[in-house]
Amino acid sequence: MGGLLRDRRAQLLLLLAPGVGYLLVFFGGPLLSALIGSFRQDDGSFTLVFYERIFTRASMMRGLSTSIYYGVMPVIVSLAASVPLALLIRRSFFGRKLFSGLYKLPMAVPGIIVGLMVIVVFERGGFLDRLVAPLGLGLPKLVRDDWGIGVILASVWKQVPFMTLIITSAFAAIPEDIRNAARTLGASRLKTFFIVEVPLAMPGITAAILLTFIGSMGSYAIPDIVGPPTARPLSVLMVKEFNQGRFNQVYAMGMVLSLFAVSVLLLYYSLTSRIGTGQNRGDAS
Amino acid sequence: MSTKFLAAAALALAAMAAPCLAADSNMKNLDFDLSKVTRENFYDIVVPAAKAEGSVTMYNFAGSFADTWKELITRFEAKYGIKVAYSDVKGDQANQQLIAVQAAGQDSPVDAYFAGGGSYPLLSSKGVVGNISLTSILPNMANYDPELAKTVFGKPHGGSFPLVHLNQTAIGYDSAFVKAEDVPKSFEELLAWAEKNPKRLGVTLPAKGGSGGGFIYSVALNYLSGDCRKQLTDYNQTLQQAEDWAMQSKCLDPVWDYYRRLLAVAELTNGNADTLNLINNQQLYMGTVWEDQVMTFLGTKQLPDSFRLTLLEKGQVGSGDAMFVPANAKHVAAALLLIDMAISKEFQLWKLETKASRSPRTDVTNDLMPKAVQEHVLPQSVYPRLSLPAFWDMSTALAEALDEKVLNQ
Amino acid sequence: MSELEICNITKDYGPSRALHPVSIAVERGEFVTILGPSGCGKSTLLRILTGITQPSGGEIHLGGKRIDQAPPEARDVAMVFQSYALFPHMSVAGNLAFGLKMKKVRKDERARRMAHALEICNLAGLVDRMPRQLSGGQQQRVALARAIVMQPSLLLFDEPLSNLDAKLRDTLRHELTELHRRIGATSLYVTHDQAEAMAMSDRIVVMNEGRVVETGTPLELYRAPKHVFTATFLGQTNLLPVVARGAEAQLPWGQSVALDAPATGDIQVSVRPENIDICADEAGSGTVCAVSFMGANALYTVEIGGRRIRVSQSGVEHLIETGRRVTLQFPGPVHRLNGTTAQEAA
Amino acid sequence: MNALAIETASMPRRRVFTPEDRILVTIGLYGALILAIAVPLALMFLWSIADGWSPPLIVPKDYTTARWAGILGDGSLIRATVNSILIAVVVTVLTAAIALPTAWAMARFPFRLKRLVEIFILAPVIIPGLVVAVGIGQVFLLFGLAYSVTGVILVQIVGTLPLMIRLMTATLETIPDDLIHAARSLGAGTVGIVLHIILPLAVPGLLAGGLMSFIGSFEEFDKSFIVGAPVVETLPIKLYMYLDPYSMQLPLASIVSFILLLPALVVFIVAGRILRDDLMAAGMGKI
Repeated sequence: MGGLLRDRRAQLLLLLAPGVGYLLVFFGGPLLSALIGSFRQDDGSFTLVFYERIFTRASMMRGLSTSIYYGVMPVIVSLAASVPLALLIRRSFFGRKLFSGLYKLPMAVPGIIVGLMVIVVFERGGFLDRLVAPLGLGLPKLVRDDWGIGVILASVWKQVPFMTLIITSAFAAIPEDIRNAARTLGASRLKTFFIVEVPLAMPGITAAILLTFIGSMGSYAIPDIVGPPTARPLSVLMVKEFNQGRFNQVYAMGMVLSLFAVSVLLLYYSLTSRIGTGQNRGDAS
Repeated sequence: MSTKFLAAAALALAAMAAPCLAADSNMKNLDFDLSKVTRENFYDIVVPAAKAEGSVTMYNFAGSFADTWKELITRFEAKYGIKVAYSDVKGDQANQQLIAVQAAGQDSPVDAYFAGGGSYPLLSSKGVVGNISLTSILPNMANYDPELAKTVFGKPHGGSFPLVHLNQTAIGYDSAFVKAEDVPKSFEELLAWAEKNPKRLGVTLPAKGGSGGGFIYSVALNYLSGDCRKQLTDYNQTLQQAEDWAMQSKCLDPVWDYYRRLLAVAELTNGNADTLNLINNQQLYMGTVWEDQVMTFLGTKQLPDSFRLTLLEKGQVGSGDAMFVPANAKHVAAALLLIDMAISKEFQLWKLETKASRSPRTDVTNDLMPKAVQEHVLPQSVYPRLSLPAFWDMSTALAEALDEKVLNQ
Repeated sequence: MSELEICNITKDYGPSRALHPVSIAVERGEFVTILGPSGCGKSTLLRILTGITQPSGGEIHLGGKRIDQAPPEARDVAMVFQSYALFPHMSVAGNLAFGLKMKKVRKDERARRMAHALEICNLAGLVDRMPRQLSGGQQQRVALARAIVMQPSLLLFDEPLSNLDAKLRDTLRHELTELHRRIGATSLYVTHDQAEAMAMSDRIVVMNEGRVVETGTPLELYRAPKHVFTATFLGQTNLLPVVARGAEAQLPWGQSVALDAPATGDIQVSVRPENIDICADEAGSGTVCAVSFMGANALYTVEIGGRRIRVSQSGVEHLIETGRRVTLQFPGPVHRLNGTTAQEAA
Repeated sequence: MNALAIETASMPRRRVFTPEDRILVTIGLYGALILAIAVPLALMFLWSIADGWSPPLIVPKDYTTARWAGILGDGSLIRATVNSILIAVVVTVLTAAIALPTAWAMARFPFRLKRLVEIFILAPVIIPGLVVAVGIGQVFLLFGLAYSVTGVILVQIVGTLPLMIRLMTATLETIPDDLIHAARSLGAGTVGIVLHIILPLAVPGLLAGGLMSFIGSFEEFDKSFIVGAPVVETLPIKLYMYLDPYSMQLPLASIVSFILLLPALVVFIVAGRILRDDLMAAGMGKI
């Protein structure tokens, strides 16, 4: 026993076992059965028909591109909001502690409630419309609009705190000395920011971008409630298929969505060539 | 004395007959002889068995029905002393749950399930519906609509899937904005009105709400004739067959043309409630609606008092929701008793008055409603004259084809 | 038998060998320093002694008991870490009490030992502070107190002063020596700082590339190192190839000097800068290339015979300017080195 | 206390501001916060008590508490809430217990394929929950775990585990090796080290991960429903019916949203003092 525990390989496996083992059984297993299911007819024979439907039907193809659109747009808008917010939060201001607790609230709000909020505020003839109506103004359509602006707004609302949190920390992790060094070497505050701080914070920022992208792309409730009825993302179509009991179709669509997310991840890894070892952390001795 | 004896006999019989009963029906947990039950001896056999079971689990798929069933349960528990374990569920997910349970060969977690009428084809094809001819053995179903007693939206169900609530899709409008003489009477007039009042007509996306699904099937019924109509109303088709036909048939071209013209001037909405909210916000003046949901929204002041309903000539589809005993339920007798009470005249009348929930009983009619309520429901001039039975599988197929042929082109 | 006996300890990391057989003996109460450049294996040896790292071969005996297979917690060894490794979630008292609690020392005994350790480490007023509320020097003393409160058979120090600034390092060095004298614990001290090693140790073990180069008192190692490595690592020196003829030898530029040990043929000698005298002399064969005035002495770099020789002159009143011609004189015999190879001589 | 010190330590020098600057930043940030979060919440609250709210009314004219009373008066709601809390507590504790050893391995052992294991741990976040839920639902039926509290707990952990492992990994990475070595040489065995050194130092991560797990479990719907409903009733299972997107009634949905959001609101107002931002970021924002 003692010898076994001394063996670092055995230790490693023993330590990994609870978490990874749990996920293997309760996540990997079901996932595998879903993968197999996506290739099976009801009678058990092999088929590609569920994938074929995804790539031949107009609504599905549009769903795929809509999913990507709903993944990309919120990232861009969130980024534009989060970076300035992160820079502001670094400053000292009154009630900073309270603020840093409160601004994270949206992270814990379920998507369906976010959708409800958008309707309550932006629905045509709703609160904002009534507010500006006496001024003779009309709001653009933000719920069910063809460009999915309402969806993007809602996703951004949900994602900005997450992104801000990560970007704030990414900037905070840069030693003050490096910033000062850049300034003494003649870089202006703006140049220091773009040439020194942004590249150093980049790993954190890209991670935030990727996770936000995956999160928005897979979200179901928000596009279902505030998105246009015509262009529905794959996630919404998937729930529709589930409701009709076509599990195998659900599996196939889930696989396509996951595959897309995972390949974006892998692309990121190959670009940063960090896959494989992970020797960068942990002390060997 | 005789009741007690009968009950004992029934239990003894059940104990002996259980294995063979399980073989010829899909109710393996029977503790009484179901095959011996008739309308006449129903209470004699079922009441003692139900009391022996002691409790019954009920699902309700419709959020708006929670208080309705609470009333039923209060009455039921008071009368029989049998505890009801009641749950509100999401219909689609509960259906999938029961399908999964059935596929795994386990006991049903629910004994009486109030489910969407449109879910019968799915549930029955997966063997979830218990093979019990409720409509021929429940005493309170003696006055049941004979058509509905055998079929549900064209599908024969052998009495196992009786509707206990009927509802009707309709065209709703705010009479403050739509003058009485402008109220459309046909699909053509509706289109004309929409073209004259762009973006003031709300059409629920068929995939996202029954008022839209009912509407697309109504449009198809309106425009198709001859062989095409025969195909459209052939209830023997499976969902897959209906989809294939809807995807390919030239018959439906007028429907697609109608939708193309309609959607150019109408607002496509994300659900039944979405349409009603927009009407309340005075963004829309007219839309596709459910009659009973309108009642609910009026009751909570989410619609203006000036809201009115109508049906278009050639008819719009009506639907209904059923209460059935799922296969391999554990408390069958109590479930039968509960369903029997749900369809009783007193309860159906109460439900009609408070919820505008129409009854499948032939002896519960519109004129029993209070005058104040009648203003907000479909007038007698159109209902039930223009009510057509829904065919939800076809409606689903049309909705999918609409997706491919109109919405995503 | 010595208190601590390290016999032929080796450590391999895969194919590479971090420690060649290493043997060191430390007497009871002795303060021994292991000195070497970073990467010489001294820290690995220390970790093997604590039991954090397992040796690949060899034996360790402490107080007559073999301990190399025992887990760290079962060894009677305490260590002062380079990073101090104070438990950040425990107060000073908590840090001190930790080991005693682990070893299940009785409560009254615990209090007595802690009071003693706090007193000798000058920590009396800081018992309730958390580590982050302490200065670097205070943290260092807590780390020390935490180790000595265990009253271990062997006290290990892993470069404990390297994180402090120069002045504090000096003070603490003295305190440490003083402390050692008072508690008299057998101590093994690891450092790469030769001044520290010489100032504190009873004996120094010089290590390089996973091997013990040589062992001796600071004085022996400084004055008469056997190896080039020791000569160069401890203080400054001039290494010169000479041709020996018995008690005398000829320097590369022809000058003759006395040898401290007779030899013949090509050998290498080590001459400390302070053992060379420098005289301004227009006819001298050397030229001053650089001068730096250090206060107590002046350091010259002299070019002579194509070599650069370093010379230290103490008690100077005026400096010889660069460019001036000088002669060098060797008042005492120069030190002959062992193990000279042609390569090292070059 | 600990968090406080580290937070200030991580931002040693801030640029010097004039008081006017501070006031502007304060007003700007809190203004944005009010517009983005408080106003929608306030509007939802108005909807929940409005008795009719149609144009051109900017705020409702009549109010009613009948709907609140109706929903809160449902006795089974209390039972569902108690269920939810109990399940959330068990899920949180189990998640932490399962995550700790694995996080330790991820934080402190170098090994080949570590990146791969990291992706696998992240996978439940990437793969659409519905796919997993349907798959698990069917597997649980075979094991007899369906419709049991055990089943619901097991399935919820799949959702809470990834974040907990990542947060714990980030926390454990910050514990210096020397502390462990020091503890060992002071006589602490494995149990002593875990109890006296690792667990106390992992508290910030456990707090962050625990709070997120608690909220995650308390609000989880899809997986719990497929595995547990209606035998096991949690608060979301009870309430999501009112949030059916296609027939959602704004007043009822608003009430339900508030009930569901309450724990999250409390946590995040308290969280400013407990949660360590750098940890949260390290745990969540690293791929």
